[in-house]
Formats: sequence, structure tokens, C-alpha cells
Amino acid sequence: MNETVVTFFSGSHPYQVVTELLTRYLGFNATGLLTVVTFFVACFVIVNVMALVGGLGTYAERKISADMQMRQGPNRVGPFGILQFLADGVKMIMKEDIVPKDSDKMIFFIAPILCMAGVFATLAVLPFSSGFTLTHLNIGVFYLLGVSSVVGVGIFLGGYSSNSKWSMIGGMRGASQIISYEVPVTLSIIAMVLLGGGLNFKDIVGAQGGLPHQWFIFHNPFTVISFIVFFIGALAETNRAPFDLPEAESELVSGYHTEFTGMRFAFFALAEYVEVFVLCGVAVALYLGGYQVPFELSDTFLLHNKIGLPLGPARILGQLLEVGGFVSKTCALYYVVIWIRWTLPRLRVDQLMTLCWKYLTPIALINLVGVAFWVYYFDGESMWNLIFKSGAAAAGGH
Amino acid sequence: MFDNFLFISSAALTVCGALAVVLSPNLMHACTYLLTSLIGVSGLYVTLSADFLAATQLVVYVGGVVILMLFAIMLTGGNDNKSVNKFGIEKIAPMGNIKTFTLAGLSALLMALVISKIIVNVTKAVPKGELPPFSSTVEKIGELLITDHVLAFEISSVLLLGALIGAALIARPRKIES
Amino acid sequence: MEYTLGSILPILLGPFLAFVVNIFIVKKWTKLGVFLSCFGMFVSLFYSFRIFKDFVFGKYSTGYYVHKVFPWFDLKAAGVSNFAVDMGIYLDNMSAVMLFMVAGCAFLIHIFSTYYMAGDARYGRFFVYLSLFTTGMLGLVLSDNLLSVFIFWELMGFCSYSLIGFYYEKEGAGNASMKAFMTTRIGDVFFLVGILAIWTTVGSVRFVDIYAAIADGSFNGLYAVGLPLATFAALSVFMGTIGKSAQFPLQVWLPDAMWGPTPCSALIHAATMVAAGVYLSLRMYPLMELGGITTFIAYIGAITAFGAATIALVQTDIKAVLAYSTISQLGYMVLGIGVGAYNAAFMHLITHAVFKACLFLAAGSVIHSLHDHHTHGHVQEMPRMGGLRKKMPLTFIAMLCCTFAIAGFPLFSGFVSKDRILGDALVMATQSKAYWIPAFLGFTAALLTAFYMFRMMFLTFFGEPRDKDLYDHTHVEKLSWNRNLPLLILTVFTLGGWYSGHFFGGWVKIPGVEHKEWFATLIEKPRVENFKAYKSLPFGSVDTGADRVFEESQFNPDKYFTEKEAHHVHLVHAIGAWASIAIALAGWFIAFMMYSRGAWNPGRWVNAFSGWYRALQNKYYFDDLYVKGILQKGLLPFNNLLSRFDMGVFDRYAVDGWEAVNRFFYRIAKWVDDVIVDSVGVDGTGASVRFFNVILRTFQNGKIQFYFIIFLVVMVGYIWKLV
Amino acid sequence: MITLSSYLAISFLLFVCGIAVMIARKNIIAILLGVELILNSCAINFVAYTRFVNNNLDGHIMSLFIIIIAAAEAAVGLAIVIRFFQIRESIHIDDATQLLQ
Repeated sequence: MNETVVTFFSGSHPYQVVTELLTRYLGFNATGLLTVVTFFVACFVIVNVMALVGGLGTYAERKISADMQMRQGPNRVGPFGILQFLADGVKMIMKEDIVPKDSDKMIFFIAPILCMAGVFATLAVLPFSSGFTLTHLNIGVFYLLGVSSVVGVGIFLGGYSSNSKWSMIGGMRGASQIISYEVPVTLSIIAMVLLGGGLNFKDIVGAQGGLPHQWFIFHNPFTVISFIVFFIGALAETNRAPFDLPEAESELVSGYHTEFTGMRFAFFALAEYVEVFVLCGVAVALYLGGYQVPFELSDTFLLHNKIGLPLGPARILGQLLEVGGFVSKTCALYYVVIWIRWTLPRLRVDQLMTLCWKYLTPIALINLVGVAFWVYYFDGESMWNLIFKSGAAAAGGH
Repeated sequence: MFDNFLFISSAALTVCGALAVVLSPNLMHACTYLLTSLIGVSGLYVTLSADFLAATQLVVYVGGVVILMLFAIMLTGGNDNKSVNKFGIEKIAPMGNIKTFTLAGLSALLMALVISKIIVNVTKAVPKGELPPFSSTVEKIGELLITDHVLAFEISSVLLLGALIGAALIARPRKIES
Repeated sequence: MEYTLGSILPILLGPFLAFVVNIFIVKKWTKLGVFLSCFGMFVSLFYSFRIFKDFVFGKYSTGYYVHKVFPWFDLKAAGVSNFAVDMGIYLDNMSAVMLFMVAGCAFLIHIFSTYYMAGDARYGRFFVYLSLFTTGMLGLVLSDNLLSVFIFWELMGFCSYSLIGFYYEKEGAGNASMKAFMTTRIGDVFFLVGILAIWTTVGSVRFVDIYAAIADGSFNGLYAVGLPLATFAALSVFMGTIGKSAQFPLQVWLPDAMWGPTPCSALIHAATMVAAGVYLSLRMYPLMELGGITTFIAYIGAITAFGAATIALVQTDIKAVLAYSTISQLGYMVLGIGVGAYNAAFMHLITHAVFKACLFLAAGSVIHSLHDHHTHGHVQEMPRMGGLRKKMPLTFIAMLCCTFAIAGFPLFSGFVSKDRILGDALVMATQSKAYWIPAFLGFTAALLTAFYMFRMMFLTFFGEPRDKDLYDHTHVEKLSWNRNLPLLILTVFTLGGWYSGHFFGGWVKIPGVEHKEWFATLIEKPRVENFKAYKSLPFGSVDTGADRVFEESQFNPDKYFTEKEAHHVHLVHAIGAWASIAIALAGWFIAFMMYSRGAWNPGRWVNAFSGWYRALQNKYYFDDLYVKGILQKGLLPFNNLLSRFDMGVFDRYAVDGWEAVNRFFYRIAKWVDDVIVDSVGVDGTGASVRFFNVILRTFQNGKIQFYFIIFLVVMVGYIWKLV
Repeated sequence: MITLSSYLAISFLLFVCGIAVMIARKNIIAILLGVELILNSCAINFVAYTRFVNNNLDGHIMSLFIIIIAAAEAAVGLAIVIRFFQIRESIHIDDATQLLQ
């Protein structure tokens, strides 16, 4: 019932040929097998690419911060030090896996996996493009919210299981911060769901356009506020500065992952970077037009009929254009996140909670009502449309 | 086949989690097992074509209830080594002993007897032929919530507000006069 | 004028609210409290004057009245059908005049008290009592029934008691207050009996109902204690008058009442309270007439007037002279009732109130200025005075005018009122031989009155000062608003013209002034037949009198006489008047010769009548008679006998025997209680409760899991049964 | 073959486990875990009957309300537990046998 990456591929000629060949060769209907294989391959690709993205995130962070602080940053491994993250990864794997003596062994083992699993499960619905998405789940946004909350449990359990005061405080801070900021974030997202007309990312992205005036962020005044609230909430949910209290190095050594070493620590770090990427992607999908390309360049019909490309390459090219649009916007947001991290000072815990419960939550609530009002009163039209219409009416048009 | 696979894995997760909750001697572990059990239930919902419920289960239980439980365990467990409180009672209550488990087993057995007596009739019933295909339930649940079940919906909102305020009021530390 | 509650009740509420507020504030803010009392009195005077003006100058009709009633309590709901008491306000010409007199005198005496009582340790408390007393007196005048009259009557009795004993640190004052209270109580008991007698007959104690009952003949043929009921009731009510107005034989309290402060004597024991008894008798005059006790009343009055006057002859205390003169004058009023001079008796009540209040205030002024530096007390003894007219000329003028009035000199009010009583007494004497003695005693008392009053004047104000030291220390009087002004205002009203309508007896006409015998016109005996169709209004209603038409009354003293009778009456009145003038002059002359000229030595008379003199000094031995005779010989042995009976017989046999019986039953009851009730009942209940408690406690042990198991078991049972 | 019975069996197991937890544990929070298990077993039953017996989604609504109530119950219950711990310094269930203190 949901469109998946298999749906996309099964529409293509080679896939059908392969299916028939396999069926004939194996002696039973190979559709299911091929589906599983396709999913597996797709997941494999995405997970590895995202792991790469997470690694590149550390590199980007270091490089950008160095740039801001007039330093060089990593510059020895590979050109411009770009392979630094691989070296770091190798180092992580080679390190001794230390488990504290009085720690809760089982949970100490589970916690990084939970973090990692929660983050990577969200990738299932992240809309890279209209075709190259694992699944356009009909409750995509909701699913994403649910799965990403597993990360909170992971952080909490990690903090608890280390049997260390720093970790404990960091874990508790992280969990409370995550479940608190989930409220304004969810309320902001619901406003966008109202505009998009569905929980499916495809619906929401499809309701937008490639050009900025078609994006939801500029749809009406409330959505701008909604975006700001969402972005602040996302920063807090991912424990990024200025909300990086769970791992505040000046107070808590390194927060909830103080006692973790080696790959366990790498899991936490990776989960964090990937989560930032995911939330930036969600922000792009919800507010910044998602994978939409300007002037509908990615349209298969346009590429195939007008430009004259053959059907297969036309589809692939369209999808690649969409992925490019999506990733570029996401990276731009990613840059903003890093920029904020190295610019703003850290908040205190009480300021953090005050900001959430006394400012963001009421603003998000009122904002939700405002968006609903806009949808009801202006029939969901964006303000640019209204301005154009009134201008046209003033000019004597219909 | 995929449905069967999903069902079996979810059911295994659920039942094993539940049994682990019963048998685990560590409260924190029990809570973690509960988490797995709840995720398994979410998977069962998916096999029952209840997509919205599955997501709700994840959001509410994993994101809310379990974290609350963990918090409560953490806040009540304490880190100090004193095992006895000022009233002379163990701070961390035991997770049960042979006596209690015997009682629990007997009770469970009793319940099992009765419930199986009910379920037997159900299993004898002729299964329906074709199950309806999976379809999105979000829109239908939304419609039902604001048409047929609007009163329950509103009441539950009041209930949640009451629970929110009540919980905040109860757990708020009071100033001890001294 | 509209008669609403707002136009009548302030009369009562002014002093009453002043009293209530003063109770709380007068100790701390004395000056404010005193001002409040005077202001309350002024409010009362203002509203009284409005009513007086409307009745006398506006309506000018004998029949006009205002009657407002509200039910006080009604036991109909409790099953008693004929027990309902209405309270109300009854205003007629008599009430209106009386109200104005009471309020006016009380106001002036309040003012004077601020002079007389200033500096006293209990200055504020005095005004509290004054306000309460004035409330009582005004309430009595406004009352429409005997019960509320009685209530206010007792209220005044209490105030009188308190004010006589105002200087309670003096032993005499305390005893005097007790004496006054106990003596008047004798009369009050009879009064209450009279009220009950009327109640049982009429079923109501309202004046108008009593009048209507008299007109109906409800009193005919009923008897109580061997007397016709009307006679019994009238006698009982008249006993109240005897007590309150200090008539023979209960006159003994009034001279002792002079222990109180002089303004209180002026207000209570001269002007108002003692006059209330006469007022009551006047109100109940139809009953007295029906009961046929008028002759008795006349004798009582005449004896009182004469006896008190004789005692006054030998008194040396200035206030005592005035006290006996008051008793004597009250005797005149009662005599007037007895001889049917209704109008004259009431007029004498008013005129006497004015000049006697003035006399007392003047006496107070004298006493207050005579300060003995050896005893640090005020001097009341006339032998130590003399020649004071140079020191206090204004007081002298006031006192002289009042003396003229009381002595019955022409142009003054006493002549107008007292001599009408004497004239009527003479008329009655010509008609019935029984009245010769009262008439004779009346005229003799008039001679004595003139004598002792001028004796007092000469001893006080004329001649040479007999106590030089005292005289020299006395300050010369200066005109002050609170000392002399009340005196002078009262002095103005000692002129007879205010009451008779013409200042010079009708011989000299003042141009432009209409001469009206308003007093004689408006005040007349209640005509009981008129009250069969009287009309009362609800308490809160507005009465303008517009629904009832009253003709303006014309002065016609002869309307109840035939022409021949009228001629006779006029002749006798003329003789009486000339005789009065002659008697007054004679009294003055004797006093002048004795005390001013010194030509006749009073000591000779004393020696000649030494037995009588001693009797007079001892007030005819009345006090001795009461104390030694009645109390010690009569009541004390009787009381001893009763107490012996009580102790010896009743206590020993009845009380102790009953105790023995009770003790016996108590033992039985105790055994039953201990063994049966306590052991079996109470302890058994406790034990059974404890037994079940043990069972239930095992179930309710607070362990939630235990409850849960029980719940499960029960639920399993249900399901097993149902499925 | 997945039928209604298989879901009922799972729900039944969950329910029995919940009851066992509720009775066996002496820790208040552990008892709350048992309560959650029982609530979930009920919710599964509702959804399963919706799927296999009738298709009108009322069972889903019911499960939704169960989840809501479970959330409210957890919030209030844990608040009470924490308050109780502040007062008694214990979360032993047998410590909570008195109404006062």
C-alpha cells in the first residue's frame, strides 16, 4: 500500500526481466525474494552512505570550526585532510573496549545499539527523492517521531549503565531534554502536516515546489515561526550546542558517553551526527521544499519527451537531480547547525527548560492554531498566491 | 511469508520480553525488557494493519512511559549505599522471592485456567476466509475520533490535562519546615 | 403633618441611641458622649415640638389622635387563641403636650447638668442614666397600652434607683436608693395585678380597648376579691400611682431620693417620673370613675398635700423643702383627679413640672456655688445661707418667679392650675359633704405652701449672711449659657398666660394677640363612647388624618352643665380664686413677718407646739412605723416562722425522706447498670466488635497485592460461573 | 497460519505475565510494569478482534484510549511513587499499608 524503493524499481524494464529470469531459473515466483534482496541492498547502501555522511560530519565540523577560529583544522590525511575521519574510525576500532567494573554490563552493551538503531530506523522514511526512498510510509512523520525517541532511551541507559556521576547526570539531562523538546517539535510538525494534508512525507513534499516561494517555510507568517521553533527544538533534541548540556565538557567531562570507548563511543558519535543530518533532512522536507527541483527539471516526462532522453536514464537522472536538491539543502542546514555550535554559548539547565516550556511550547501551540486558521480561512493558499491574486484583481484581472 | 516472519519475530519479542520482565531480578533490566516487549507489541500492531496504533505505541511508550519509568527507578533507587531507610525498611524493594513467585504462579495458573476456558470457544470458531488487504487507517481513525468518539476524545484530553497537572503537583518537592 | 415612623420614632430613638453609643464611648471620650446625649435630647425636642405644634396650633381638635399598632407577639400559632399583644404609639392632645414638656425639661436639665456635674468623677455615667431615663419617660408617654407603660415605668424605676444611689460611696445614698426602689415596687405589684385584672376582662390592655370596654359595660357585674372588678382594677392601678407619685402612705421614699444629684432630682423626682403616676391615673380616669373611687382619690390627694406641706414647714435643708413641696403638689394633682378636675390636674402637672424643675435647678445652682472649705462638700442647709441675692441675682430672679408660681400668686402658672383644682374641689364640696374635708385641707395646704416657700426664699436670699465665711467665698454669679439659660427659659414659662391663653386674666387685652384657652379646650376627659369606633393604623403606615374629619374645637367650659349649674360653678370658682389670692398673700405675710422682719419669733411657735414639731421633724413617724412596726414586728417574725417551717419540717421530712427513697432506687439502678448494662451490653458489644475486627483486620491489611489476589479469585469465580 | 487465536495466545501470555509481575514483585515500580503489560495485552485483543472479526476500527479507537490512559496512569503513578519515596525513603509495596504517613 505504500510506495517503496521496490515500487520504483519494479516499474523499470530491467527489474522485470531479472524477475522473470530468476523465476524461471529458481522454479518459484521470485518476486518476494527479489523484493527482499532489493530492500537489503537499498538499506545497505543507505546505511553505509549515512555512516559516511556521519564521518564526513565530524570532518566538516572540525574543518568549519577551524575556519571560524582562524585555524587550519585537519589537513594531513588525504587532500585537505578529508580522510581524517577514516583514520579516526580505524583508531576507534583498534582501541581497547573498556567496560567499567561496576557497570551494568547488559545495558552498557545495549545502550549504544539503541541509540544507533533509533537513528538509523528513521532513515527508512527520510525522503531523499521521490523514488530513492526506502518507503513513503503513510504515517511517515509519526513513525519518525516514534523511532527517534528510542535515541532518548539509549542516551539515558548509557548514562545509567556507566555507573559514573558524570554519565548519570548527562544521561538524565539528555533524556529530560529530549522528551521536553519533543513537545514543541511535534507541535511544529503537526502544523506542517496540516498544510501538507497527510503524515506521508511524499504528500508534504509534494505540496511544495522547487522555488523558495513555494516552500512551506514562506507559505504564511506562521510557518516561519514554526520553522524557527522546529529548528531550535531539533538542535536541542540532537544535543547540539547551544543545548549540548548532556555532554557539556566543561561540567560533565563528556556527559553520558564518558565511560564509553572504542566502537561503543563511535556508535554514540555516529548516531549524533547522523541524527543531525536526519533532522536537517526532515526540516528540509517539511519546510524547504524537500527534494523538489526548481522548474520541475526532475520530471520524467519533461526529460523523456522534451529533452529526448530514453525512459530509463530519464527516470534515474530525475531521481538523482532530486537527491542532489535534497542533499544540498540539507548540507546547507547542516552548515548552519555547525555554525551555531561554534558561535553561541551554552545555556544553563533551568534556562533550557524555561525556554522549552515557557516560550517554545506556548508559541508552537498558538502557531498551530494560527496555521489551522490560515488553512481554514484562506483555503490553504500561500500568502504569495494571495498577494498575486489581489494584485491581479487590482489590475483588473479575475 | 514476510507477514509470518514479522508476526513470529514480533510475537517472540513480545512474549520473551514479558517473560523476562517477570523473571528478571534487576528492575532496570526488567524495564529494558519491557521496552522490547512494547516494541514487539508495536510490531504486532503492524501485522494487524494498525499502522497508526503502532506508531502511537512507539511514541507514547518508548518515548514517554519507559523513559518515565527509568527516571522513577533512578530517582527512587538512589546512589548511596545505605540499603535501609530511616524507618528501618529496605530502600530498594526486593524483586520478589520464592514465596511471592509461588503465589504469583498459582494466581497466574488460576487466571490461565479461566481464560483458556474462554479462549477455547474462540479457537473452535470457524475462521473467516479472506482477510481485508492492508490499508491506511489514519484517516478513518481521525474521522472516528471527531465523529463517533468525539466525547471520549474530549474527555481523554481532559484526563491527560488532569494527569499532567496532578503529576506535577504531586511530585513537586515541598519545602520541609525546619 | 404626616405621621410616619420617621416623624415619631426619633423622639424615642434620639436619647436611646445616645444611650447605646454612650455606654461604649463615654468613659474614653466623655465630652463627645455628653454632647451626644444633649444632641439626642435636642433631636427628641425638635420632633416633639413638631407634634406639639401640629396638635395644638394645627389640628386644634379634642378628638384628634394618631394610633399606630404592630403585633408584638401572637401565640395563635402555639395554640393559644386569645394571647396576642400589640404594641403601638398613641398620640392625642395630652400626649403631645406631655411630650413637649418632657422633652423640653429634659433638654434644659441636660444642659444644666453639663454645668452642675462637670468635674464629677462619674460625669459621663450620669448622662448615660439621663439618656436612658428620658427614653423611658418618652416611651411611656408614647405608649398605647398598659403593658408597655409598665415596661417603661420599670425602666424609669431602675434609672431612679441608679441616680439616687449615684454617689454610692455615701451610705445614705445607697440606702435611699434601696428604699426608693423597694417602696415603689409595692405600688408596682398592685399595678401589675391591675393590668392582669383588666387583661382578663377586656383581653387587651390598650387604652382605647379599655375605654371601649367601659363604654360597652364589660366591667359591669364582675367581681374580684369581693370588690366589683372595675373598683378592684382602678384601685390596683391607683396603687401604682401612689407608689410612683409618692402619695400617702407610700410617700416616704421621695425625701430620701434627694440624695441623688440635683439635676436628677429636678428631672426625675420633680418634673417627669413622679408625674408619670398622675399621668397614668389621668389616662385611666374613666376606670377610676367607673370604679367609684374618686372620693378615695380625693382624700388621698388632700391628705398628701396637707401632710407634706406641714412637714415642709420645719425642714432646714433646701432640697428637702422642695421634696416635700413636690409631694404636696402631687397631692394637689391627685386631689384634682379625685374632684374631677381632669383638665386642671393635667395643667397642674405641666405647670408644676416647669416651675418645680426650675426650683430644683435654682437650688442646684445655689448649692453648687456654696462650697464648704472645711468639709469639702456642698452646703444645702438654709440656716447657713442668707443674703445670697446679691451674689446670684439671676438665680434669685428665677427662684422668686417660681415661688410666686407655686404659691399661687396671680399672673403665674400656679395660680392658673392649682386654683382651678381648688375651685373644682370647692364646687364638689358644695355638692357633696364628703368633699368638704379635701377642699378644706387643700386650701390649708395652699396657705402652708405659700408660707414655707417664702420662708425658704427669705432664709436663702434675704437678710444678712449667717455664715460669713461661706458667703465670702461664694463667687458672684455671671451669666453662663449652661447655668442660667435653662433657669431663665423655665422662668419664662412660669407665667400663667402660656397656659391660660391670657396673661392678665382676660382684663387686659394685648392687641394683635388672639387669646385662646387652648389648654382647657384641648384637654378633656376621654369620652368613652367615642372609642367604640376608633381607628388604628399599621405601624409603618402614614397617617395624615385626611381620612378623618375633625372639627376645630371651641372653648365652652359650660357645655356639660345646665345654665343654673354653670352659674353656680362660676360663682364658686370666683370665690375660690379670691380665696386663693388671699391665702397666698397671707402665707407670704406670715413668712415675711417671721423671717424677714423678725417680728414674730418662730421659736415661740416651736415651743408652743413642741409635740407637733417633733412629729413633723420625724415626718409623722412614718419611717419608724414602717421599719419598726411593719418590718420588725410583722414581717420578721413571720419570716422566721416560715424559715423554721422550711428547715424543720420541709427539709427534714420531705427533702431528706425523698433523698432516702432516691438512694434506695439508686442502689438498684447501679446494680442493674454495672452488671447488666456495662458487663453484658457494653463490654459484650466491645468484645464482639473486637472478635470480628480480628477477622476483618486480616483481610484489610493494606497490602495491595493481597487485595489483588482476592480480587482475582473472586473474578475467577464469577467468570467460571458465567462462562 | 496467523489467526485470531495466535494473537489471543500472545495477549493471554502477556496478561498472565502482567499478573505474575503484579503479584510477585515487592517493588512499586515493578508493579507498574506489570500494569503496563496487562494494558498492552488488552489493547492487542481489541486490535486483533478488529482485524479478524469486524472491520469498523472501533477496536483501534479503544486501544488508542488504552494507550492514553496508560500514559496518564504512568505519569500520575510514578509521581505518587516519587512523592512516596520522598516521604518514606522506600518503594517497598508493603511499606504503603497505612493511610497516614
